[in-house]
Amino acid sequence: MKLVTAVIKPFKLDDVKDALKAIGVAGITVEEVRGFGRQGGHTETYRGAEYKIDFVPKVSLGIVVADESVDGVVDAIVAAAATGKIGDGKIWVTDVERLVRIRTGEEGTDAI
Amino acid sequence: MKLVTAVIKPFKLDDVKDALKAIGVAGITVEEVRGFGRQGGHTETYRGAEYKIDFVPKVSLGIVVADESVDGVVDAIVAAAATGKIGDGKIWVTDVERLVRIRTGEEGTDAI
Amino acid sequence: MKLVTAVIKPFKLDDVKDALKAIGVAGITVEEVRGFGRQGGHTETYRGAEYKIDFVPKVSLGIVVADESVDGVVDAIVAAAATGKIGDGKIWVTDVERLVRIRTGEEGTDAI
Amino acid sequence: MRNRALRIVSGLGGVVAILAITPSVGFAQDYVPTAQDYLNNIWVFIAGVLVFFMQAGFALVEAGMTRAKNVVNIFAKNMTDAVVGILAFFATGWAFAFGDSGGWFIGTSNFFLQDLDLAAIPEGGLSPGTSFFFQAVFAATAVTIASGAMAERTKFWSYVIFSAVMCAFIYPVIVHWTWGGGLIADIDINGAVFSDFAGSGIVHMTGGIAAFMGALFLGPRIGRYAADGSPRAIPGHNIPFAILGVFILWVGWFGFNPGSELLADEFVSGIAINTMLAACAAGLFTAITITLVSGKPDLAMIGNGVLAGLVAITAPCGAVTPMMSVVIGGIAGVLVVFAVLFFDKVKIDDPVGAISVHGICGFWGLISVGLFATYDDAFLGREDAGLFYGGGIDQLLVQLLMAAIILVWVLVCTGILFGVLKATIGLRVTAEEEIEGLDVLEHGLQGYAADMAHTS
Amino acid sequence: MRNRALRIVSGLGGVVAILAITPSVGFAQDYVPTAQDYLNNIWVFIAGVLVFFMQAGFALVEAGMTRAKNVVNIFAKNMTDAVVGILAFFATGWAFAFGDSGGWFIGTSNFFLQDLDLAAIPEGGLSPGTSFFFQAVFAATAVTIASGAMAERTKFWSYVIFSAVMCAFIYPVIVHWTWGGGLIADIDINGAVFSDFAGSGIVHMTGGIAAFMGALFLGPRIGRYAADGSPRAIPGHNIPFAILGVFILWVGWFGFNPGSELLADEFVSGIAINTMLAACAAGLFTAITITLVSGKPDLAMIGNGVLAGLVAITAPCGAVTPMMSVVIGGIAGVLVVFAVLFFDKVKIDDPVGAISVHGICGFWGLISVGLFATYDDAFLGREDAGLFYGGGIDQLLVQLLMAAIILVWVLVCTGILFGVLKATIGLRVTAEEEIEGLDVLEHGLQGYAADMAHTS
Amino acid sequence: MRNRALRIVSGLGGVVAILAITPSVGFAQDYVPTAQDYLNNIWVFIAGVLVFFMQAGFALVEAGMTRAKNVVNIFAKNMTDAVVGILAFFATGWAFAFGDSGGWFIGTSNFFLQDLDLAAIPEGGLSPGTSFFFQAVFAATAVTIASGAMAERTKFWSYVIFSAVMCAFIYPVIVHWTWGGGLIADIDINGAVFSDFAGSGIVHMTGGIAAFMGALFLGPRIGRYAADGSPRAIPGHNIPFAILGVFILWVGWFGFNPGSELLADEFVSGIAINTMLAACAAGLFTAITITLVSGKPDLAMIGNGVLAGLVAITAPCGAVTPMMSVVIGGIAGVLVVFAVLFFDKVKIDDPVGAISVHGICGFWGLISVGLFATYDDAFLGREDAGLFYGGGIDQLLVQLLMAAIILVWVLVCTGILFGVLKATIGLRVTAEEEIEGLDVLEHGLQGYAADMAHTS
Ligand SMILES: Nc1ncnc2c1ncn2[C@@H]1O[C@H](COP(=O)(O)OP(=O)(O)O)[C@@H](O)[C@H]1O
Ligand SMILES: Nc1ncnc2c1ncn2[C@@H]1O[C@H](COP(=O)(O)OP(=O)(O)O)[C@@H](O)[C@H]1O
Ligand SMILES: Nc1ncnc2c1ncn2[C@@H]1O[C@H](COP(=O)(O)OP(=O)(O)O)[C@@H](O)[C@H]1O
Repeated sequence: MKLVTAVIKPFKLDDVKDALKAIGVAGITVEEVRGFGRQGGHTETYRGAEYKIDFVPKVSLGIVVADESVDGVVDAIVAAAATGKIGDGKIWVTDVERLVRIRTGEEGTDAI
Repeated sequence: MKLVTAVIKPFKLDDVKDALKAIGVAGITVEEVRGFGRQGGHTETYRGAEYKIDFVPKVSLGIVVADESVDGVVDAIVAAAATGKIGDGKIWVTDVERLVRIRTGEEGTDAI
Repeated sequence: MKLVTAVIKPFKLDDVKDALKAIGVAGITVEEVRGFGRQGGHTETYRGAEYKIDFVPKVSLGIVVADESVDGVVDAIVAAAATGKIGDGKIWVTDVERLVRIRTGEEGTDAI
Repeated sequence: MRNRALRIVSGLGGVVAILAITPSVGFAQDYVPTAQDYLNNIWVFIAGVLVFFMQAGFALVEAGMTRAKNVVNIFAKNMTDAVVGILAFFATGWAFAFGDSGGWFIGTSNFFLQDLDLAAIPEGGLSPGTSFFFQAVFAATAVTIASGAMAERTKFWSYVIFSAVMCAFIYPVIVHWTWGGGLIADIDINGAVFSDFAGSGIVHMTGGIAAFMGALFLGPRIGRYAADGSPRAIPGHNIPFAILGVFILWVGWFGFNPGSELLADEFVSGIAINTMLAACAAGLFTAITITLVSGKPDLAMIGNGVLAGLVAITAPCGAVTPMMSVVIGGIAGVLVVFAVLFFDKVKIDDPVGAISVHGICGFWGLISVGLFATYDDAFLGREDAGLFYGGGIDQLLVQLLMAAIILVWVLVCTGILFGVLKATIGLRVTAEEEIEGLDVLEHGLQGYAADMAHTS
Repeated sequence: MRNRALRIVSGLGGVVAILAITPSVGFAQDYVPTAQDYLNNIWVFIAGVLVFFMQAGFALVEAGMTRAKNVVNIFAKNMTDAVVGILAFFATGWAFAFGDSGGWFIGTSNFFLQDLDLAAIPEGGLSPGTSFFFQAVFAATAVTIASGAMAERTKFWSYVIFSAVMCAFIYPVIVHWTWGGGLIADIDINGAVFSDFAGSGIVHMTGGIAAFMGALFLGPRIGRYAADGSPRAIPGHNIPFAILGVFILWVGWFGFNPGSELLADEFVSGIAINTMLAACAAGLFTAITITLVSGKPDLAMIGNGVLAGLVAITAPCGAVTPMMSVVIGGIAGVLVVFAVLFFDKVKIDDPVGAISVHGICGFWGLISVGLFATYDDAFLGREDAGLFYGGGIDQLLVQLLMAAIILVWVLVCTGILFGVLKATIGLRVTAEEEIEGLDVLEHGLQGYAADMAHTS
Repeated sequence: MRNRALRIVSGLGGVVAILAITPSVGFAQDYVPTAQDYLNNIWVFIAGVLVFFMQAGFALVEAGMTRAKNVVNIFAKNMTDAVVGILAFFATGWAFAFGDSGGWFIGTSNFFLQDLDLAAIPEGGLSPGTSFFFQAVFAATAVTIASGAMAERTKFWSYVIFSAVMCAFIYPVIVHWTWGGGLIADIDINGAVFSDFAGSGIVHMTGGIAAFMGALFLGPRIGRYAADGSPRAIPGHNIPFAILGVFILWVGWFGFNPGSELLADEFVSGIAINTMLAACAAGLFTAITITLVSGKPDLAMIGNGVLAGLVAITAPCGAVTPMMSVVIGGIAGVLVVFAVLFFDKVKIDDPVGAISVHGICGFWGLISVGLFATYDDAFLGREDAGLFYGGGIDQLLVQLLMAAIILVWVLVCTGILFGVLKATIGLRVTAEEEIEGLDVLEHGLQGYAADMAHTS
């Protein structure tokens, strides 16, 4: 199994979620994160003094899928999350050696 | 070493923490996350208009452990976090190639 | 490519970010997390009743880098984040099999 | 001159004794006010302070029912309503509303309070100073109503201009036509004359209509309607703020309605009781209605309900019985629910329900006078003017006519205003700005900055 | 009829002059009130508005000291106390409390304010309208006290019923027995008669006992006690809300106590000073006590302390010296800390300390009159009634007897009420609901919805 | 004795009738006050309540403009200012300020309000009770100003001591020199005498200077200045709190300034109008200035601006025209922006801008009297005292001299106080504590505890 991690723009979350549902993804774990990257931040002033808002709000999705589903999931995310504007985010895939469903103790792809 | 990631119900955090302490786990990194899965969400109405609360609050734990400790950690989490109700969560294990303790620069299992 | 995950003290974030920028890191994903470890927590009382603040605020950084850059990134983080006091945090490295830039669809190191 | 010696403590146990023999603010005057005169003025001033406090309530309700990424902009708009709105009312608003007028349309004297002896208390009445203070805070209320309906997508500086024009001209003209003795005050149908005791129509309906036009010209927020056109809720980010705001507005209303008696007399507490009961009945009936409609007692809607009751009772509070106040409030509590659902359906995106609460229930309050009036509120000039009290339909007709005139005036004026703004500097922020939130891009500020981002 | 011409501005520099010749709300009356009469009524009305403002304070204190997942439910409960509580007091509460009664038990006239001339101001007194307004907001206070002790686990609709019964019957009967001239007012021990100036016992102890019964019938929140039975703190989610609430309550108390003088006379400010000093002393002594007990100045406890001082001084504020107010407040500040610790130990889970603050310190305030009373607060009917002022123990006995009667009455009534609710629709939410939080499941709303979840 | 029978409802429709024949709080008195006397006292008392409410406003502004990790400590400091400050003013403050004094320096009678008949209302004046209440809340205001400048790094118990000394001695002496009839009140330059109607100098400049000294002795917060010495903003964690605080302070100011008339007369509303307009003008000009300086309408700065206008108009509000109030406020609105920038540059770290708002604009308000005074505010003792009204520079000189005296006194006193504290128990928390936040380490509490951490 693989863990697909996607960092996207917050307002795209619903679209991505729907796209993943559509291809049968059963579960997603989401976090609010802050991203630093090419998109850069703003330099603002607060009561006259400067400060940088270097980190822009992003949402990170973690999805554990069977090996064969990886490509489909990645493509679905790219399709749903891309705006073409800088800052759309990244997707990376890492290997998952073991997966357990706490409720049942099921392991492996059954646990997805 | 391995990274054990567990997504559990928030109110189980204390129990899981105590269970892990009990088997000698020295460190945990915790995040508040939102989970989408079989448990599903609620469809609610706000001022008359519908909206879905698709994501339910969960807590994610990240624990780096020596290879031999993985099974014990996984079992401890399952034992402590399971309620038998849908939505109990997942545990997955990924490989960690390198671990460093920032304070001392120690590497590997010494850094755990 | 590798994913370098660093858990550090919150007030060190700016320093670490600057250090990583300095060595050409183009992107970072940051989360606010809570850490449990040797640093321990406080036992406080609220309206006369005790409670433990077991988890101390930490910040977690996720950085995907090319294999050859890992050492430099790790060293930079250690140098910038270390205070020598207990609780400085950890860095761990995991393997990334695939990386995609959502905006362009670019893959691999081009996507970093 | 006033005796300074008496201002400075002579040392006798710290007793501060003062005699105010001659004016300090304003010029000399002839009539020597009585204790009752001073009481009238102090009371109405205190009522005005309660009304001013409503600014905080409006800000909290609006902020609580919208998203965190726009909270700074929302407080900025509400602060603007006070700061710019009151200055505008000072510059021309008061003059247009209460200045001398040759005819029915508009007043033309006392711009910037020129040629007014603020301290001159007439027998049994209020000094120009007291009147101005009370009227100015009312003006600030009228304009701030629209803010909620225009939330999360309006350009800040465009809103500033709207706020200024509203308090400088649009609202004052309506005041002149009514409390100022113009167009509407001249209507007389078989002796029936308009009655809008504290402004269900003059203040709230006016604000509600402006809110409607604002929401109409702006269009709905991104994401408010699904692809298939069905409304999608955008829940507020801080319900505690919203309900705290409702409580504060409720408190302020005890200045708004009882203070509009403009006297410290025996009717003040009765007016307050009617105000209190209407709000309670509305809250209860909204809770029941929304529970029947959507299955749960939605607190955000209940908050709207309480305000709906307060708005509705604002006109009849001096003319009806406590029991009828419960009826009027209860109906408003049901009305507001369906009004919110209706505007949702027709794609008028009103994040806080300002159109339903102030527009629809303001209208309801206005006509409720024609139905339930039994006492003379000093506008009606007669007892039992209401249809259900044998007063016939004359009063109802006057109230309807009044509502129609206000409707037309505000539609036309705000239509032109928003049209011009849209055509020139623009009314709505860019989609990108709306998605990212107005706070950082319009104000350079986050509402809730994380400690994280700025230590070391 | 009132002269409309004078209502409409004649244009003379915008001076609004009005003469109120005859009633508008309420019917005609004979006695023509003086300026002092009007002042008395306006003052007490304004005091009532300050008391109403306390509703916001109670909501904030409770919300701040509990968890985010229940914050909507908590504001809903407090809104209910105002909305339902006041309607209930209007329907039957006032009648039971102040209606004519054949005997000692209960009033039976003026339901729904029938047959009352709200505007009739008697010589040197308050109009029924002013009295009702002031008493109604007091009732809303009495009921809202229990809300805090029942937080985070009570079914919403069950709470609504409790709130209604409390304001419709349980509290009004106590008022009838005391301020209404019934059972307790008839007690006379060698000339010593009860004194509870603003309601340490009548309002706060009553609320505190109801709070105790609520917490008892509900049982502690899940997780409040460890397996070994030791109490575990569940820290509040928003201390700023809690302390803002304390400040607002403090402000409201300047209406609660001084307003209970029911006159605009020379004693009002002295009563206010006693109120202020007792609160300060209590806050300071709580800070010291909790620092000695747990090592740090726990602000949440200090907030309780300030309120404890306010509750304690509510009965004696008209009868004691400023110095003794400091003593009474200081003792309350110490008392509240140990009371909180005690109820924690005996497993009565009171999330906000309502039982300790209102129940225990309300009792303390009541008996403190028997110890420190030196002035005649117009209840005592004599100087130096306090034990420490040579008044003997008679006053103390009366106060104790009064406390006992209130205790029994409220224990019995709320016992039956909660028992019935528990046996029928149920009092407590399911464990699952309690764990997930009441907001989404009871109200379909999150207190703090994330922007994230609703863009696009 | 007061007639208890009348206290208890006789049952006649619940009319509560009371006759206050003899004192209850305080001893007997000769002069029988008139309705006007009672009105004066009730009004000033109510104004005092509004001033007390400002405590909540100060707490919110400070909390909103600082970081979440210190929010408990900030509310604790503000609660201390009320609790400890008022007790200190009760113990010695009032005595030093208004007690009998042989000479120019300090009062020495009526410690703990001894030997004062709080209820004795003199003809046309305030009772000692009313005066004390009003002065006590002023004292609490003066001390709380410094809290903001010392935020996020001050040891709690050291702050408690500062708060006590400020209200017990430093501030009261200035009051004695001015309103108390001492040193400054004796200044007379060709008939020109000091005028500080509501305390731009006596209260706000005093607080502002103490704030400056506090910030100076503490040094800037960690991270406030980059390695190269350039200032780095530390944005506040809750802008809604900050602006809600500004609204509450604004409301309170309607007690602060109009209440300082110390009478219910025809000038009250004029003073309120000046107060309102100055605040509006300041807010507008700050918005424009900061937009020109940094490109965007920074709401946090606009909040400072509104307060700057309120502070500035506090001295002249009784002596100038509405138009000049706009001018005075507008100038304050510009002034405050550059003052904030200046203190930033010179490394005086003032998290909320207290020095600029209260210190600088308090000074501006004081001298503005010398420029724009046209009416006699009962201090000036003459018309047209201002330079621009042909009054010559005498008034300006008196005001400058007064400012100099206050400056020296507060610099010296607070210098010694902070010096001693620093040398003994220490003034600043450890770097570790500052980085982790004061809440947990000083108070054992988190401002916003996560539900997460305490379920199960
Ligand atoms: N090397 C990286 N490691 C981890 N996260 C990254 C990395 N590069 C970018 N990100 C995340 O992706 C987001 C978008 O990246 P950015 O460079 O701004 O735009 P784009 O992906 O379109 O080039 C960033 O805000 C950050 O959260
Ligand atoms: N495939 C997945 N990838 C990542 N997280 C998942 C996945 N499936 C479930 N989760 C997480 O586990 C939580 C519980 O899963 P759910 O399917 O609701 O119940 P259960 O695990 O009992 O079947 C979800 O809320 C989500 O956070
Ligand atoms: N085994 C672990 N797995 C995951 N995170 C850990 C682990 N050990 C420590 N951490 C994280 O690192 C932080 C610091 O660790 P700690 O043991 O407190 O200090 P140090 O790293 O200096 O020994 C912890 O708060 C926790 O967030």
